[in-house]
Amino acid sequence: MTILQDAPPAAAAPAVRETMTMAAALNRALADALAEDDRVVVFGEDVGALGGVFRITDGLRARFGEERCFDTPLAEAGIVGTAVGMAMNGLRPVVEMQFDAFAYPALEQIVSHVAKMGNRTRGAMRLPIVIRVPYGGGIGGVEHHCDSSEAYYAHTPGLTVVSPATPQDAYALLRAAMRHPDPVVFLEPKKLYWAKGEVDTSITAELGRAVVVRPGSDVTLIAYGTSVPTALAAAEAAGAEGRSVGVVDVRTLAPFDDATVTDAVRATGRAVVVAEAPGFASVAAEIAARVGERCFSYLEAPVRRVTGFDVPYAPPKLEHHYLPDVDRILDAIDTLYPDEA
Amino acid sequence: MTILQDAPPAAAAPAVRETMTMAAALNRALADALAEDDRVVVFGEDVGALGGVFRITDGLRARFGEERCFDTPLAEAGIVGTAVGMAMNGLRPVVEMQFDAFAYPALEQIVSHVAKMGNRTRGAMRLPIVIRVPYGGGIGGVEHHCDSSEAYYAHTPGLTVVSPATPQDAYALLRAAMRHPDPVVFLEPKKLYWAKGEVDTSITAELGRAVVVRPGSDVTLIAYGTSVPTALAAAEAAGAEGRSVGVVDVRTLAPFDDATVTDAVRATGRAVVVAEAPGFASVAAEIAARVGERCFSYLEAPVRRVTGFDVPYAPPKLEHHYLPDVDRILDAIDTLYPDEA
Amino acid sequence: MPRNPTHRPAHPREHPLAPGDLLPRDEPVRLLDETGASHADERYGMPPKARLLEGYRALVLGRRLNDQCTALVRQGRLAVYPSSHGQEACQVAAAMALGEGDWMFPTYRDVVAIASRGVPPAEALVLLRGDWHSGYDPARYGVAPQATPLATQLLHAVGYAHAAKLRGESTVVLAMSGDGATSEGDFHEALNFAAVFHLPVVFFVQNNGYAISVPLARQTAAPSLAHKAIGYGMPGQRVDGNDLPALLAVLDEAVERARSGGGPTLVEAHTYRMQAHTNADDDTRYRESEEVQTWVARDPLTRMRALLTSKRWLTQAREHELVAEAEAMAAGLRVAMTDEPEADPEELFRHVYATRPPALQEQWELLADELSRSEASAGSREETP
Amino acid sequence: MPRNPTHRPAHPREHPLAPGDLLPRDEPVRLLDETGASHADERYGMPPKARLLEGYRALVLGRRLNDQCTALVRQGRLAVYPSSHGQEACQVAAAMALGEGDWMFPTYRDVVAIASRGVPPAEALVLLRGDWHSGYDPARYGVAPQATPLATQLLHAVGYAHAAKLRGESTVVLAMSGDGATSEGDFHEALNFAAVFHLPVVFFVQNNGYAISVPLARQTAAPSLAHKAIGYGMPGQRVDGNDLPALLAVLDEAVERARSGGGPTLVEAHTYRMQAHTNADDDTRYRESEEVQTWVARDPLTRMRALLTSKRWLTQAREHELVAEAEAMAAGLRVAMTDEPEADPEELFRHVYATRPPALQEQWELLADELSRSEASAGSREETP
Ligand SMILES: Cc1ncc(C[n+]2csc(CCOP(=O)(O)OP(=O)(O)O)c2C)c(N)n1
Ligand SMILES: Cc1ncc(C[n+]2csc(CCOP(=O)(O)OP(=O)(O)O)c2C)c(N)n1
Ligand SMILES: [Mg+2]
Ligand SMILES: [Mg+2]
Repeated sequence: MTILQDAPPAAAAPAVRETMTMAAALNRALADALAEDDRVVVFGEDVGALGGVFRITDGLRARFGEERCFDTPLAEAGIVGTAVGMAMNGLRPVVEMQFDAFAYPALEQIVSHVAKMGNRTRGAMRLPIVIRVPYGGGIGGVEHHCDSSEAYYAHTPGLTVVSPATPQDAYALLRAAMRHPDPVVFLEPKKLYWAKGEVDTSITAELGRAVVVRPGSDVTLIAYGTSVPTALAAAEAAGAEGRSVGVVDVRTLAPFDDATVTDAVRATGRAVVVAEAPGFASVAAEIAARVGERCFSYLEAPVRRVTGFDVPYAPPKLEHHYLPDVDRILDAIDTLYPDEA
Repeated sequence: MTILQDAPPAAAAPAVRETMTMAAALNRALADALAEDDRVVVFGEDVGALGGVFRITDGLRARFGEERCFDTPLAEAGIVGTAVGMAMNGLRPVVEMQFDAFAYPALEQIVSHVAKMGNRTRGAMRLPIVIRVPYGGGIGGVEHHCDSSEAYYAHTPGLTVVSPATPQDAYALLRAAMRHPDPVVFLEPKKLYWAKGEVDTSITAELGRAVVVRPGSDVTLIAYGTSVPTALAAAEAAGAEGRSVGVVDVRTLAPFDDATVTDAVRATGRAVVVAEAPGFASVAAEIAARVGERCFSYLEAPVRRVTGFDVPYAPPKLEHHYLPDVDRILDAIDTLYPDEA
Repeated sequence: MPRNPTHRPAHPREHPLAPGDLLPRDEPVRLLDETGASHADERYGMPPKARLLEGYRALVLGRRLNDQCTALVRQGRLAVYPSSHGQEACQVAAAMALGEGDWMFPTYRDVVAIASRGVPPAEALVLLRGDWHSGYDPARYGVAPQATPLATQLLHAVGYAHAAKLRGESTVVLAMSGDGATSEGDFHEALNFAAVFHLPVVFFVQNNGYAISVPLARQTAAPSLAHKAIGYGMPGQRVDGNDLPALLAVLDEAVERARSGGGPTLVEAHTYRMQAHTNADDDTRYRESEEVQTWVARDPLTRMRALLTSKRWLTQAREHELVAEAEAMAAGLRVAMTDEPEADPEELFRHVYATRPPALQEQWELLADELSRSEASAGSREETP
Repeated sequence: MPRNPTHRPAHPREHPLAPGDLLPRDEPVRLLDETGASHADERYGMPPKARLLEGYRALVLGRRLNDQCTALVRQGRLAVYPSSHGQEACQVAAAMALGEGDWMFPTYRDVVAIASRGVPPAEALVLLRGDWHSGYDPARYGVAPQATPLATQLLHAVGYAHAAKLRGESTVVLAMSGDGATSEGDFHEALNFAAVFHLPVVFFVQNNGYAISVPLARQTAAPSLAHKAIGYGMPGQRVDGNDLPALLAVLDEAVERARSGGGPTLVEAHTYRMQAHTNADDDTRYRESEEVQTWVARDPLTRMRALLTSKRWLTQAREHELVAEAEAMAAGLRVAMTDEPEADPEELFRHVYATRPPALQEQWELLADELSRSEASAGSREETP
């Protein structure tokens, strides 16, 4: 039986630099953390022999053993609730929720304990838990397999909510989440699992920082997760039409990085927030409200939102109508120039 | 055993008009609905002999019998989940969650079924369920007894989310909710339970409608629930300082009544949204975003929000620092006039 | 589906059974051995010939439906299919145990049970085809929409039964789940509510040994899942889930108990999922093919055929008739699945609320406008990268 | 609280007990009858004299603490108090059953258990006083923060034990709950995880007959709550919850089983809540005072005093000493509660995250500015209505 210690050993996993899918980047982040820090344990439904339904935990049980990576009974509140207790006893649990909608049974544990234990105990018991949630649509999944559930978490004080948009960020942000002293809800955009990109495992990322992934002087698109590549494609298309459109990848949804976003929007005076979740009382609403408040005198046009509709997620045959796409973003950009209509 | 029928009998409860607390108004609404429509059943924790910890169901079991008003085992997912099945079988369940934070175990049932069954079955099975949730703070309650949880519900498509601010609205909106063909999350501001007002039970209300509760030509305050009296007090105080401040009571948080709110803000060009919940990705954020988008060219100043801080709800001794109050609203109004600073 | 008449006994027996009556047997109830020879039981009698023949027909159709669906997935005509191949006896027994006004609350894996209850296969497959979230009118067939979030439907089943009891109807509700789902909190709450309110519910757990990749030993350390029943104060029983006569006998008894006011029962059927969890799953990652092979010998169809043939109740001619009927059903389904209904985007907005709110109407108009523009300028923007 | 040394047996017994060993007895275990006379038991022996005397002292202190807290609520010095008056034997036994490196996961009602484990009463009352959400350092005492959302803490307890097992520590975890909490899904999931992973947890249910106003018959139709254990594959036992020797004997056995690698146990103690749910509750609405009276005769203190006196282990002098000690504790608590610590508003922002994020710092600055302005212009705006 592995004896888990209080402090990580010094030996770091050797750095690599190669092209891989986001799924592979996440898998490597988990493996590297398991190798470097024996307080890390990975568990959930089907994460063991199967390696997870998305194979994000592939090979971890074989490599690190049943004590470090294991299947649990089928109960999400149980998974998160026991992670709380493990973290209280010095471990760093990383748990997988199989799909977005299947994390809802754990919501009480997340809102009433995961988010609050550090505050409740005045810092005496912080909970370094990572809750991985594959989220979002665009994969032809049936009902309950495509929810964009970030608003439930982002609205809850005490949680840090992260979503990567590239394999590099997937690796670096997941590593940062696993080193974080506080609980992180780590939202993995399912649609991007198989998208490839270069990953340098020596690059680190800081939670709480947005990045400008494309500069632009006319309009700022603000996006995260799956919407980042869509926003980039729209920016490219708008560029072809003669508009300089920048893109900010929010990366950490909460707590929010105002500085980066505000600077970008003040420079352009026009902004569109793009996200898949239903727009009502969403993270996109928050961004629009903050930008509206902080950039008021710089704005040439109202902050627009391109989000999912306020309806339950669409069945596979209709999801292309539901999801924000390039055209819808371009239409929104057009509305920022009413005089040109 | 009462045989519950498919259609309500014609006999309506006799109308009364008298001064009562919001708690009494809610109690009367439940009693009148139970009397008029034998498909209505009321259940939850301690709603029977005890009449609920806030006495909202006081006397109902004695008057309508154990079949119409009963205690359940202590399990919130169970309460909401069985309400789903009862509604599928023709009843109109009204369930009580004992406190805001104790509704979280039911969130999966609410999000994945209550909100979606009508849509899932293309209207073949709508669910006329009312989920009553005492919510909010200001009553000196310890942890988990004071959450303003409306954002979780309002963000969920398919739910109708209502909160009254007066005994009259409490009566009329709860009656409307119980007649509604779709599920309603009915949020009862605990702090206002013992506030009194005149109730005319013959007055009906429509879900989905905000009301201007105080006209004003300089600034529009937008509020709901407990924040409505606070906003009214602030408007009064601002009036004393020479500003004409109007107040809109949103009443139905989702789906949102844009017409009333937009008209009011366009007329004043200045708006402050007031709500107790943490502001991030909240209903207040949504209102600020919508108003910013719809009233852009009318706005003289950014839409401000006066909300709870993005921290877990305060312990009793600190809640007065947490809660939006008259001063904070007046400060926010002042920021709308930067030139006068 | 018409409501059941009001004929529940006015004063149901509310006395709890003695603890001894609540525990399951040490071994699952069996009426057929593995060769299909009948196996006498002290308590449960062999169902009558007509019922067995009806059951066999349903098995043949059910197996054909499973196999046809698996083929449809391969051809891309279904988005996903969680096959009940090997579990057809459970599926058929679930449908046969219920009367006309009764209700079934199925899961994603219970398409054969739904079809056996009379829902046209094409309607039963709407969810898995991706056209909509559910494809049949629940009230017409007494079948709730297939539930995906595990164990949640058990509470709906209990609530349905509670309403039936309050209304004085004699409806019995069959609440279906898998072995994995028994670990969820909703399973516990559902059994508890049913027992406390003494409701006409039969909980039917198809224990097929796995929850996706996770074997039963990771779901429970209990002697059996049926041993959970006593913790709620209801009887629990185990039954061979590949033995249709035993399933019918055990479920019939439980349904009769429920109908006569005797309260809920937990029935655990021991069966096996012969194929991967769904077509998207790779079961070689977590189980040996030898294990799967041992269950081939226990195939529910083979065992029933052996029984009926040995009793000379099933003739060669009848067998041919059934195969032909199954082929016709499969052919009909193939045709139905070829026909691609036009997906109407307005459907997204039509059923969210009984009355469409203005804010939602605005959103639909936005989309409608987009669609009409993209139709008008077909291809212009599509070409931008 | 130092970590337990690594002395758990390397190969814990992972074999499930036989079903017969998992069922509780028909009657709760008793070592004292209602008069306090000792009652022989075939399996559980009377704890030794020193342990009984230690227990009696804790009972006297616990009762005094309950009564002092009730008085403090009346004086407005506590926001709310859920008294365990009448349940002190359970409270004391919970603390005594645990060793130094062990952990207790208590609820809102378990202040006496927490204090018995060594947490200073004033620290244990921070939550109920309204100063903060919890007032002691959990790791220092091996006591988790008191849980309010029912049954949620049982999962934390199980997770704590799971980590202890993975770390090879010999820690035992006591997971406390009431009867009402057994209906929650989290109760089910906690017992199941503990049994599947064979963890060193003792689930200790104080069945006091009510969940606020709801009697046990509305929580379960089971023969007893301890009958739930077999459904998870762990032993269940019932014990007289007003009989301290029996509680110690049963809990000691369960703790020993857990510590030696024998896995979890469910212990149900039959007790009674002598006062209202909290001071805010009116118990005359849902129970008869005669019922309460029948439990006066079973008072856990009286019974222990009778036993110890009859054995001549408790002298008049020792009794006076204990009363004096209890009074001193109560007086100290009264003093501690008179002292009103200045509530610092910045505390709201200090502990939400390990590092305060800029957006939160902005919010604090807003509040700080408000406070400094309102101090400066003290009273100016306060006077507006
Ligand atoms: C609440 C919830 N968590 C997770 C899932 C994902 N999931 C779908 S099927 C399945 C396994 C279910 O196993 P079991 O209950 O034994 O049924 P079977 O598939 O074997 O019929 C899982 C984990 C889900 N549908 N719902
Ligand atoms: C999840 C949840 N639901 C509801 C409540 C409100 N509540 C507080 S105590 C209580 C009764 C608990 O009864 P029991 O478990 O028997 O414990 P006791 O109070 O009798 O010690 C209820 C319903 C809560 N705290 N948590
Ligand atoms: Mg299974
Ligand atoms: Mg109790």
